[in-house]
Amino acid sequence: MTDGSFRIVDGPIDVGALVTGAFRPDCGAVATFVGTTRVDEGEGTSVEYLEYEAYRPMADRKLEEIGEEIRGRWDVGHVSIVHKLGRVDPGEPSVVIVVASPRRGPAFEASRYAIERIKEIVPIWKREIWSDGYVWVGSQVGTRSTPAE
Amino acid sequence: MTDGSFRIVDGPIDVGALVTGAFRPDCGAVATFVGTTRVDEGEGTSVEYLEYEAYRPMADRKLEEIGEEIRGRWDVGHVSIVHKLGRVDPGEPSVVIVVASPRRGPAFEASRYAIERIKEIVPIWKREIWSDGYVWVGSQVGTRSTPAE
Amino acid sequence: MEQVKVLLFGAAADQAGTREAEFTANGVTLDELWSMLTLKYPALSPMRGTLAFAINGEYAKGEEMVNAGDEVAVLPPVSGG
Amino acid sequence: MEQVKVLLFGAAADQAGTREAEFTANGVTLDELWSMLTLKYPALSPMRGTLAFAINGEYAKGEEMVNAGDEVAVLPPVSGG
Repeated sequence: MTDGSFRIVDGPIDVGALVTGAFRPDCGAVATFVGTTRVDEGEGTSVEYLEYEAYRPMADRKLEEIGEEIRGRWDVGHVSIVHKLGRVDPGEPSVVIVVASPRRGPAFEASRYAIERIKEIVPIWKREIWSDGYVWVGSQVGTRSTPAE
Repeated sequence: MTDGSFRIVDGPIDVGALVTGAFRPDCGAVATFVGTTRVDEGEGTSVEYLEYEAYRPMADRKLEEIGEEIRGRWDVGHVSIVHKLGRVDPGEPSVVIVVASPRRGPAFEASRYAIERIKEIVPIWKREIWSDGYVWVGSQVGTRSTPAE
Repeated sequence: MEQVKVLLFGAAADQAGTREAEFTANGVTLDELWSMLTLKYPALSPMRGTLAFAINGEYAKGEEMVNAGDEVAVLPPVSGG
Repeated sequence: MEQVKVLLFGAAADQAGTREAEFTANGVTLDELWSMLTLKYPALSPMRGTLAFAINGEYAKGEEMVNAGDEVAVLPPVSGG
Protein backbone atom coordinates (compact mmCIF):
# COMPACT_ATOMS: atom_id res chain seq x y z
CA MET A 1 0.00 0.00 0.00
CA THR A 2 1.27 3.43 -0.91
CA ASP A 3 0.90 6.42 1.38
CA GLY A 4 1.77 10.08 0.90
CA SER A 5 -0.03 13.29 -0.01
CA PHE A 6 -0.36 15.91 -2.76
CA ARG A 7 -0.74 19.47 -1.66
CA ILE A 8 -0.57 23.03 -2.87
CA VAL A 9 0.25 25.39 -0.02
CA ASP A 10 0.61 29.11 0.59
CA GLY A 11 3.00 28.96 3.54
CA PRO A 12 6.54 27.60 3.78
CA ILE A 13 7.21 23.89 3.21
CA ASP A 14 8.60 21.82 6.10
CA VAL A 15 11.08 19.86 3.99
CA GLY A 16 12.55 17.82 6.85
CA ALA A 17 9.15 16.59 8.02
CA LEU A 18 8.23 15.61 4.46
CA VAL A 19 11.39 13.56 3.98
CA THR A 20 11.34 11.78 7.33
CA GLY A 21 7.59 11.25 6.91
CA ALA A 22 8.40 8.97 3.96
CA PHE A 23 10.55 6.53 5.97
CA ARG A 24 8.95 3.08 6.14
CA PRO A 25 10.32 -0.28 7.28
CA ASP A 26 9.35 -1.87 3.94
CA CYS A 27 11.33 0.71 1.91
CA GLY A 28 15.12 0.98 1.69
CA ALA A 29 15.40 4.09 -0.47
CA VAL A 30 13.96 7.60 -0.28
CA ALA A 31 14.66 9.98 -3.17
CA THR A 32 13.79 13.62 -2.73
CA PHE A 33 13.76 16.50 -5.18
CA VAL A 34 13.51 20.10 -4.04
CA GLY A 35 13.12 22.97 -6.49
CA THR A 36 14.44 26.26 -5.13
CA THR A 37 14.49 29.81 -6.45
CA ARG A 38 17.72 30.32 -8.36
CA VAL A 39 19.15 33.79 -8.97
CA ASP A 40 21.67 34.40 -11.73
CA GLU A 41 23.72 37.46 -10.98
CA GLY A 42 23.54 39.69 -14.04
CA GLU A 43 25.10 43.09 -14.64
CA GLY A 44 23.90 44.91 -11.59
CA THR A 45 20.38 43.49 -11.73
CA SER A 46 18.93 40.10 -10.83
CA VAL A 47 15.71 38.32 -9.96
CA GLU A 48 14.54 39.39 -6.50
CA TYR A 49 12.12 36.51 -6.01
CA LEU A 50 9.65 34.26 -7.83
CA GLU A 51 5.89 34.42 -7.51
CA TYR A 52 3.71 31.37 -8.25
CA GLU A 53 0.02 31.12 -9.06
CA ALA A 54 -2.13 28.06 -9.82
CA TYR A 55 -5.44 27.11 -11.39
CA ARG A 56 -7.08 25.29 -8.55
CA PRO A 57 -8.54 22.76 -8.04
CA MET A 58 -7.25 21.53 -11.42
CA ALA A 59 -3.64 21.83 -10.21
CA ASP A 60 -4.41 19.75 -7.10
CA ARG A 61 -5.96 17.05 -9.26
CA LYS A 62 -3.03 17.02 -11.66
CA LEU A 63 -0.60 16.48 -8.78
CA GLU A 64 -2.69 13.52 -7.69
CA GLU A 65 -2.71 12.21 -11.25
CA ILE A 66 1.08 12.26 -11.27
CA GLY A 67 1.01 10.27 -8.05
CA GLU A 68 -1.28 7.71 -9.69
CA GLU A 69 0.97 7.49 -12.72
CA ILE A 70 3.95 6.81 -10.46
CA ARG A 71 2.14 4.14 -8.46
CA GLY A 72 1.19 2.48 -11.75
CA ARG A 73 4.75 2.42 -13.09
CA TRP A 74 6.99 1.78 -10.10
CA ASP A 75 6.99 -0.19 -6.88
CA VAL A 76 6.75 2.68 -4.41
CA GLY A 77 5.67 2.81 -0.78
CA HIS A 78 5.31 6.57 -0.44
CA VAL A 79 4.84 9.50 -2.82
CA SER A 80 4.39 13.08 -1.63
CA ILE A 81 4.40 16.26 -3.68
CA VAL A 82 4.02 19.73 -2.16
CA HIS A 83 4.08 22.90 -4.25
CA LYS A 84 4.08 26.37 -2.77
CA LEU A 85 2.26 29.39 -4.24
CA GLY A 86 2.99 33.08 -3.79
CA ARG A 87 6.39 34.53 -3.14
CA VAL A 88 9.46 32.26 -3.03
CA ASP A 89 12.75 33.95 -2.18
CA PRO A 90 16.18 32.95 -3.53
CA GLY A 91 17.29 29.63 -2.05
CA GLU A 92 13.81 28.86 -0.74
CA PRO A 93 11.87 25.76 -1.88
CA SER A 94 8.91 26.02 -4.26
CA VAL A 95 8.34 22.30 -4.74
CA VAL A 96 9.26 19.18 -2.80
CA ILE A 97 8.89 15.63 -4.13
CA VAL A 98 9.56 12.63 -1.89
CA VAL A 99 9.40 9.02 -3.09
CA ALA A 100 10.12 5.94 -0.97
CA SER A 101 10.61 2.57 -2.61
CA PRO A 102 11.94 -0.82 -1.54
CA ARG A 103 14.88 -0.20 -3.94
CA ARG A 104 16.78 2.87 -5.06
CA GLY A 105 16.27 2.58 -8.83
CA PRO A 106 12.52 3.13 -8.72
CA ALA A 107 12.89 5.88 -6.10
CA PHE A 108 15.28 7.87 -8.31
CA GLU A 109 13.27 7.29 -11.49
CA ALA A 110 9.94 8.18 -9.93
CA SER A 111 11.16 11.39 -8.31
CA ARG A 112 12.66 12.54 -11.59
CA TYR A 113 9.48 11.61 -13.42
CA ALA A 114 7.41 13.64 -10.95
CA ILE A 115 9.26 16.91 -11.53
CA GLU A 116 9.23 16.46 -15.31
CA ARG A 117 5.49 15.82 -15.26
CA ILE A 118 4.85 18.79 -12.97
CA LYS A 119 6.55 20.98 -15.55
CA GLU A 120 4.38 19.46 -18.31
CA ILE A 121 0.85 19.18 -16.98
CA VAL A 122 0.25 21.00 -13.69
CA PRO A 123 -1.36 24.42 -14.21
CA ILE A 124 1.04 26.47 -12.12
CA TRP A 125 2.84 29.57 -13.36
CA LYS A 126 5.73 31.58 -12.05
CA ARG A 127 6.91 35.06 -12.73
CA GLU A 128 10.32 36.49 -12.01
CA ILE A 129 10.14 39.67 -9.99
CA TRP A 130 12.98 42.05 -10.87
CA SER A 131 13.64 45.48 -9.44
CA ASP A 132 12.32 47.00 -12.67
CA GLY A 133 9.29 44.79 -13.30
CA TYR A 134 8.31 41.16 -13.80
CA VAL A 135 8.40 38.49 -16.50
CA TRP A 136 6.17 35.41 -16.79
CA VAL A 137 8.51 32.47 -17.22
CA GLY A 138 7.81 30.57 -20.46
CA SER A 139 5.67 33.34 -21.95
CA GLN A 140 8.23 36.18 -21.94
CA VAL A 141 5.35 38.54 -21.16
CA GLY A 142 5.68 41.14 -18.44
CA THR A 143 6.36 44.69 -17.42
CA ARG A 144 10.12 44.80 -17.78
CA SER A 145 11.48 47.14 -20.44
CA THR A 146 13.79 44.29 -21.60
CA PRO A 147 11.69 41.22 -20.86
CA ALA A 148 13.70 38.88 -23.08
CA GLU A 149 16.84 39.40 -21.02
CA MET B 1 32.49 27.30 -5.25
CA THR B 2 31.11 24.06 -3.85
CA ASP B 3 30.29 23.64 -0.19
CA GLY B 4 29.13 20.63 1.81
CA SER B 5 30.66 17.99 4.03
CA PHE B 6 31.50 14.29 4.23
CA ARG B 7 31.02 12.61 7.55
CA ILE B 8 30.76 9.24 9.23
CA VAL B 9 28.74 9.49 12.42
CA ASP B 10 27.71 7.26 15.30
CA GLY B 11 24.53 9.11 16.30
CA PRO B 12 21.32 9.72 14.36
CA ILE B 13 21.39 11.83 11.17
CA ASP B 14 19.44 15.10 11.11
CA VAL B 15 18.06 14.67 7.60
CA GLY B 16 16.05 17.89 7.51
CA ALA B 17 19.03 20.04 8.49
CA LEU B 18 21.18 18.36 5.84
CA VAL B 19 18.65 19.02 3.07
CA THR B 20 17.87 22.62 3.96
CA GLY B 21 21.58 23.23 4.53
CA ALA B 22 22.09 22.62 0.81
CA PHE B 23 19.77 25.44 -0.31
CA ARG B 24 21.69 28.20 -2.10
CA PRO B 25 20.51 31.16 -4.18
CA ASP B 26 22.72 30.06 -7.10
CA CYS B 27 21.15 26.57 -7.23
CA GLY B 28 17.65 25.69 -8.42
CA ALA B 29 17.65 21.95 -7.69
CA VAL B 30 18.45 19.85 -4.64
CA ALA B 31 18.39 16.06 -5.05
CA THR B 32 18.56 13.93 -1.92
CA PHE B 33 18.98 10.21 -1.45
CA VAL B 34 18.35 8.53 1.88
CA GLY B 35 19.11 4.85 2.45
CA THR B 36 16.98 3.33 5.20
CA THR B 37 16.86 -0.09 6.82
CA ARG B 38 14.38 -2.25 4.94
CA VAL B 39 12.77 -5.28 6.51
CA ASP B 40 11.21 -7.99 4.36
CA GLU B 41 8.64 -9.91 6.33
CA GLY B 42 9.51 -13.59 6.01
CA GLU B 43 7.77 -16.61 7.48
CA GLY B 44 7.65 -15.56 11.10
CA THR B 45 11.18 -14.17 11.17
CA SER B 46 12.71 -10.98 9.82
CA VAL B 47 15.69 -8.68 10.17
CA GLU B 48 15.53 -6.85 13.49
CA TYR B 49 18.03 -4.15 12.58
CA LEU B 50 21.25 -3.51 10.64
CA GLU B 51 24.64 -2.86 12.16
CA TYR B 52 27.35 -0.96 10.26
CA GLU B 53 31.10 -0.83 10.76
CA ALA B 54 33.77 1.07 8.85
CA TYR B 55 37.51 1.09 8.25
CA ARG B 56 38.38 4.59 9.30
CA PRO B 57 39.93 6.93 8.32
CA MET B 58 39.99 5.24 4.90
CA ALA B 59 36.17 5.37 4.71
CA ASP B 60 36.17 9.11 5.46
CA ARG B 61 38.69 9.71 2.70
CA LYS B 62 36.72 7.63 0.21
CA LEU B 63 33.61 9.70 0.88
CA GLU B 64 35.62 12.83 0.17
CA GLU B 65 36.97 11.25 -3.01
CA ILE B 66 33.42 10.67 -4.20
CA GLY B 67 32.72 14.34 -3.53
CA GLU B 68 35.73 15.29 -5.63
CA GLU B 69 34.64 12.99 -8.45
CA ILE B 70 31.22 14.64 -8.43
CA ARG B 71 32.63 18.16 -8.45
CA GLY B 72 34.82 17.15 -11.40
CA ARG B 73 31.93 15.77 -13.43
CA TRP B 74 28.95 17.99 -12.71
CA ASP B 75 28.20 21.62 -12.05
CA VAL B 76 27.21 21.40 -8.39
CA GLY B 77 27.03 23.99 -5.63
CA HIS B 78 26.75 21.64 -2.66
CA VAL B 79 27.54 18.00 -1.98
CA SER B 80 27.08 16.39 1.44
CA ILE B 81 27.29 12.73 2.36
CA VAL B 82 26.68 11.42 5.88
CA HIS B 83 26.89 7.73 6.75
CA LYS B 84 25.92 6.33 10.11
CA LEU B 85 27.68 3.46 11.89
CA GLY B 86 26.34 1.10 14.51
CA ARG B 87 22.73 0.04 14.86
CA VAL B 88 20.14 1.30 12.34
CA ASP B 89 16.56 0.24 13.01
CA PRO B 90 13.93 -0.47 10.33
CA GLY B 91 12.84 2.74 8.59
CA GLU B 92 15.81 4.68 10.01
CA PRO B 93 18.41 6.32 7.75
CA SER B 94 21.90 4.88 7.38
CA VAL B 95 23.11 7.20 4.63
CA VAL B 96 22.05 10.63 3.39
CA ILE B 97 23.32 12.23 0.18
CA VAL B 98 22.39 15.81 -0.72
CA VAL B 99 23.42 17.51 -3.95
CA ALA B 100 22.50 21.05 -5.01
CA SER B 101 23.02 22.19 -8.58
CA PRO B 102 21.90 25.13 -10.69
CA ARG B 103 19.85 22.62 -12.74
CA ARG B 104 18.01 19.42 -11.91
CA GLY B 105 19.72 17.06 -14.36
CA PRO B 106 23.14 17.25 -12.68
CA ALA B 107 21.56 17.11 -9.20
CA PHE B 108 19.78 13.84 -9.99
CA GLU B 109 22.76 12.30 -11.76
CA ALA B 110 25.26 13.23 -9.07
CA SER B 111 23.13 11.96 -6.18
CA ARG B 112 22.63 8.64 -7.97
CA TYR B 113 26.33 8.44 -8.74
CA ALA B 114 27.19 9.04 -5.08
CA ILE B 115 25.20 6.10 -3.75
CA GLU B 116 26.51 3.76 -6.47
CA ARG B 117 30.09 4.76 -5.66
CA ILE B 118 29.55 4.37 -1.92
CA LYS B 119 28.48 0.80 -2.57
CA GLU B 120 31.61 0.25 -4.69
CA ILE B 121 34.52 1.86 -2.90
CA VAL B 122 33.77 2.97 0.67
CA PRO B 123 34.99 0.42 3.26
CA ILE B 124 31.77 0.12 5.24
CA TRP B 125 30.06 -3.17 6.02
CA LYS B 126 26.65 -4.04 7.35
CA ARG B 127 25.29 -7.12 8.96
CA GLU B 128 21.67 -8.09 9.33
CA ILE B 129 20.74 -8.87 12.90
CA TRP B 130 18.05 -11.54 13.10
CA SER B 131 16.49 -13.01 16.22
CA ASP B 132 18.58 -16.16 15.66
CA GLY B 133 21.91 -14.62 14.70
CA TYR B 134 23.49 -12.31 12.14
CA VAL B 135 24.66 -12.36 8.52
CA TRP B 136 27.26 -10.10 6.90
CA VAL B 137 25.60 -8.67 3.79
CA GLY B 138 27.57 -9.51 0.63
CA SER B 139 29.67 -12.18 2.34
CA GLN B 140 26.91 -14.54 3.50
CA VAL B 141 29.00 -15.24 6.58
CA GLY B 142 27.47 -15.17 10.01
CA THR B 143 26.03 -17.04 12.96
CA ARG B 144 22.59 -17.91 11.62
CA SER B 145 21.88 -21.59 11.15
CA THR B 146 20.54 -20.76 7.66
CA PRO B 147 22.71 -17.81 6.67
CA ALA B 148 21.88 -18.02 2.96
CA GLU B 149 18.19 -17.37 3.57
CA MET C 1 -29.47 33.19 -19.41
CA GLU C 2 -26.57 30.92 -18.48
CA GLN C 3 -23.06 32.03 -19.15
CA VAL C 4 -19.68 30.50 -19.89
CA LYS C 5 -17.12 31.61 -17.35
CA VAL C 6 -13.57 32.12 -18.67
CA LEU C 7 -10.62 32.19 -16.28
CA LEU C 8 -7.29 33.61 -17.41
CA PHE C 9 -3.94 32.89 -15.81
CA GLY C 10 -0.39 34.17 -15.81
CA ALA C 11 0.67 35.97 -18.96
CA ALA C 12 -2.81 35.53 -20.48
CA ALA C 13 -4.42 37.42 -17.60
CA ASP C 14 -1.82 40.14 -18.08
CA GLN C 15 -2.47 40.47 -21.80
CA ALA C 16 -6.25 40.52 -21.39
CA GLY C 17 -6.04 42.86 -18.43
CA THR C 18 -8.45 40.62 -16.53
CA ARG C 19 -8.46 37.27 -14.74
CA GLU C 20 -12.08 36.45 -15.46
CA ALA C 21 -14.67 37.05 -18.17
CA GLU C 22 -18.20 35.85 -18.94
CA PHE C 23 -19.70 35.07 -22.31
CA THR C 24 -23.22 34.18 -23.38
CA ALA C 25 -22.57 30.97 -25.29
CA ASN C 26 -23.88 27.42 -25.52
CA GLY C 27 -22.84 24.60 -27.83
CA VAL C 28 -19.90 26.44 -29.35
CA THR C 29 -16.43 25.03 -29.92
CA LEU C 30 -13.45 26.20 -27.91
CA ASP C 31 -12.14 27.77 -31.12
CA GLU C 32 -15.35 29.77 -31.49
CA LEU C 33 -15.16 30.86 -27.86
CA TRP C 34 -11.56 31.92 -28.49
CA SER C 35 -12.80 34.20 -31.30
CA MET C 36 -15.28 35.81 -28.90
CA LEU C 37 -12.50 36.21 -26.34
CA THR C 38 -10.05 37.88 -28.72
CA LEU C 39 -12.79 40.17 -30.06
CA LYS C 40 -13.14 41.48 -26.52
CA TYR C 41 -9.42 41.27 -25.63
CA PRO C 42 -7.44 41.71 -28.87
CA ALA C 43 -4.09 41.69 -27.02
CA LEU C 44 -4.59 37.95 -26.41
CA SER C 45 -4.47 37.11 -30.14
CA PRO C 46 -0.69 36.83 -30.55
CA MET C 47 -0.53 34.30 -27.69
CA ARG C 48 -2.75 31.68 -29.40
CA GLY C 49 0.09 29.38 -30.42
CA THR C 50 1.41 29.09 -26.87
CA LEU C 51 -1.88 28.58 -25.04
CA ALA C 52 -3.64 25.49 -23.78
CA PHE C 53 -7.26 25.34 -22.62
CA ALA C 54 -9.26 23.49 -20.04
CA ILE C 55 -12.99 22.89 -19.89
CA ASN C 56 -14.22 22.26 -16.34
CA GLY C 57 -10.72 21.58 -15.10
CA GLU C 58 -9.55 19.16 -17.80
CA TYR C 59 -7.34 19.90 -20.81
CA ALA C 60 -9.43 20.31 -24.00
CA LYS C 61 -8.73 20.88 -27.69
CA GLY C 62 -10.10 23.61 -29.99
CA GLU C 63 -12.83 21.47 -31.55
CA GLU C 64 -14.34 20.44 -28.20
CA MET C 65 -17.73 21.86 -27.24
CA VAL C 66 -18.38 24.46 -24.60
CA ASN C 67 -21.81 24.70 -23.05
CA ALA C 68 -23.56 27.19 -20.81
CA GLY C 69 -22.44 26.70 -17.22
CA ASP C 70 -18.99 25.45 -18.21
CA GLU C 71 -15.81 26.91 -16.82
CA VAL C 72 -13.12 27.48 -19.45
CA ALA C 73 -9.53 28.23 -18.46
CA VAL C 74 -6.93 29.93 -20.64
CA LEU C 75 -3.57 28.40 -19.75
CA PRO C 76 -0.20 29.84 -20.81
CA PRO C 77 2.76 27.42 -20.87
CA VAL C 78 2.91 26.01 -17.37
CA SER C 79 6.04 26.85 -15.39
CA GLY C 80 5.65 25.17 -12.03
CA GLY C 81 8.45 23.47 -10.19
CA MET D 1 61.77 -5.47 15.12
CA GLU D 2 59.09 -3.62 13.22
CA GLN D 3 55.88 -5.33 12.44
CA VAL D 4 53.14 -5.23 9.80
CA LYS D 5 49.78 -4.59 11.38
CA VAL D 6 46.82 -6.36 9.76
CA LEU D 7 43.25 -5.15 10.37
CA LEU D 8 40.32 -7.40 9.56
CA PHE D 9 36.75 -6.25 8.99
CA GLY D 10 33.25 -7.64 8.75
CA ALA D 11 33.04 -11.27 7.68
CA ALA D 12 36.85 -11.54 7.54
CA ALA D 13 37.16 -10.62 11.21
CA ASP D 14 34.49 -13.21 11.96
CA GLN D 15 36.26 -15.95 10.05
CA ALA D 16 39.67 -15.17 11.56
CA GLY D 17 38.18 -14.74 15.01
CA THR D 18 40.15 -11.53 15.44
CA ARG D 19 40.04 -7.94 14.22
CA GLU D 20 43.77 -7.36 14.37
CA ALA D 21 46.99 -9.31 13.89
CA GLU D 22 50.73 -8.53 13.72
CA PHE D 23 53.33 -10.12 11.49
CA THR D 24 57.08 -9.77 11.32
CA ALA D 25 57.55 -8.94 7.67
CA ASN D 26 59.34 -6.45 5.44
CA GLY D 27 59.51 -6.26 1.65
CA VAL D 28 56.98 -9.01 1.02
CA THR D 29 54.12 -8.89 -1.43
CA LEU D 30 50.51 -8.72 -0.29
CA ASP D 31 50.10 -12.25 -1.66
CA GLU D 32 52.94 -13.44 0.53
CA LEU D 33 51.43 -11.71 3.55
CA TRP D 34 48.13 -13.42 2.74
CA SER D 35 49.89 -16.79 2.95
CA MET D 36 51.22 -15.89 6.39
CA LEU D 37 47.74 -14.77 7.41
CA THR D 38 45.98 -17.95 6.29
CA LEU D 39 48.65 -20.08 7.93
CA LYS D 40 47.66 -18.46 11.21
CA TYR D 41 43.91 -18.23 10.43
CA PRO D 42 43.04 -21.07 8.03
CA ALA D 43 39.30 -20.23 8.11
CA LEU D 44 40.10 -17.13 6.04
CA SER D 45 41.29 -19.16 3.04
CA PRO D 46 37.93 -19.77 1.34
CA MET D 47 37.20 -16.01 1.34
CA ARG D 48 40.19 -15.10 -0.85
CA GLY D 49 38.20 -14.58 -4.05
CA THR D 50 35.84 -12.08 -2.42
CA LEU D 51 38.40 -9.99 -0.54
CA ALA D 52 40.07 -6.69 -1.33
CA PHE D 53 43.10 -5.28 0.47
CA ALA D 54 44.38 -1.89 1.45
CA ILE D 55 47.93 -0.83 2.33
CA ASN D 56 48.02 2.23 4.55
CA GLY D 57 44.40 3.09 3.72
CA GLU D 58 44.54 2.74 -0.07
CA TYR D 59 43.35 -0.19 -2.18
CA ALA D 60 46.25 -2.41 -3.24
CA LYS D 61 46.74 -5.50 -5.40
CA GLY D 62 48.38 -8.82 -4.51
CA GLU D 63 51.74 -8.04 -6.12
CA GLU D 64 52.21 -4.76 -4.24
CA MET D 65 54.89 -4.61 -1.55
CA VAL D 66 54.29 -4.49 2.16
CA ASN D 67 56.98 -3.11 4.44
CA ALA D 68 57.55 -3.05 8.15
CA GLY D 69 55.39 -0.36 9.75
CA ASP D 70 52.67 -0.64 7.13
CA GLU D 71 49.02 -1.11 8.00
CA VAL D 72 47.27 -3.73 5.87
CA ALA D 73 43.48 -4.05 5.86
CA VAL D 74 41.52 -7.14 4.83
CA LEU D 75 38.30 -5.92 3.23
CA PRO D 76 35.29 -8.15 2.49
CA PRO D 77 32.87 -6.91 -0.21
CA VAL D 78 31.78 -3.46 0.98
CA SER D 79 28.09 -3.12 1.79
CA GLY D 80 27.58 0.46 2.88
CA GLY D 81 24.58 2.57 1.94
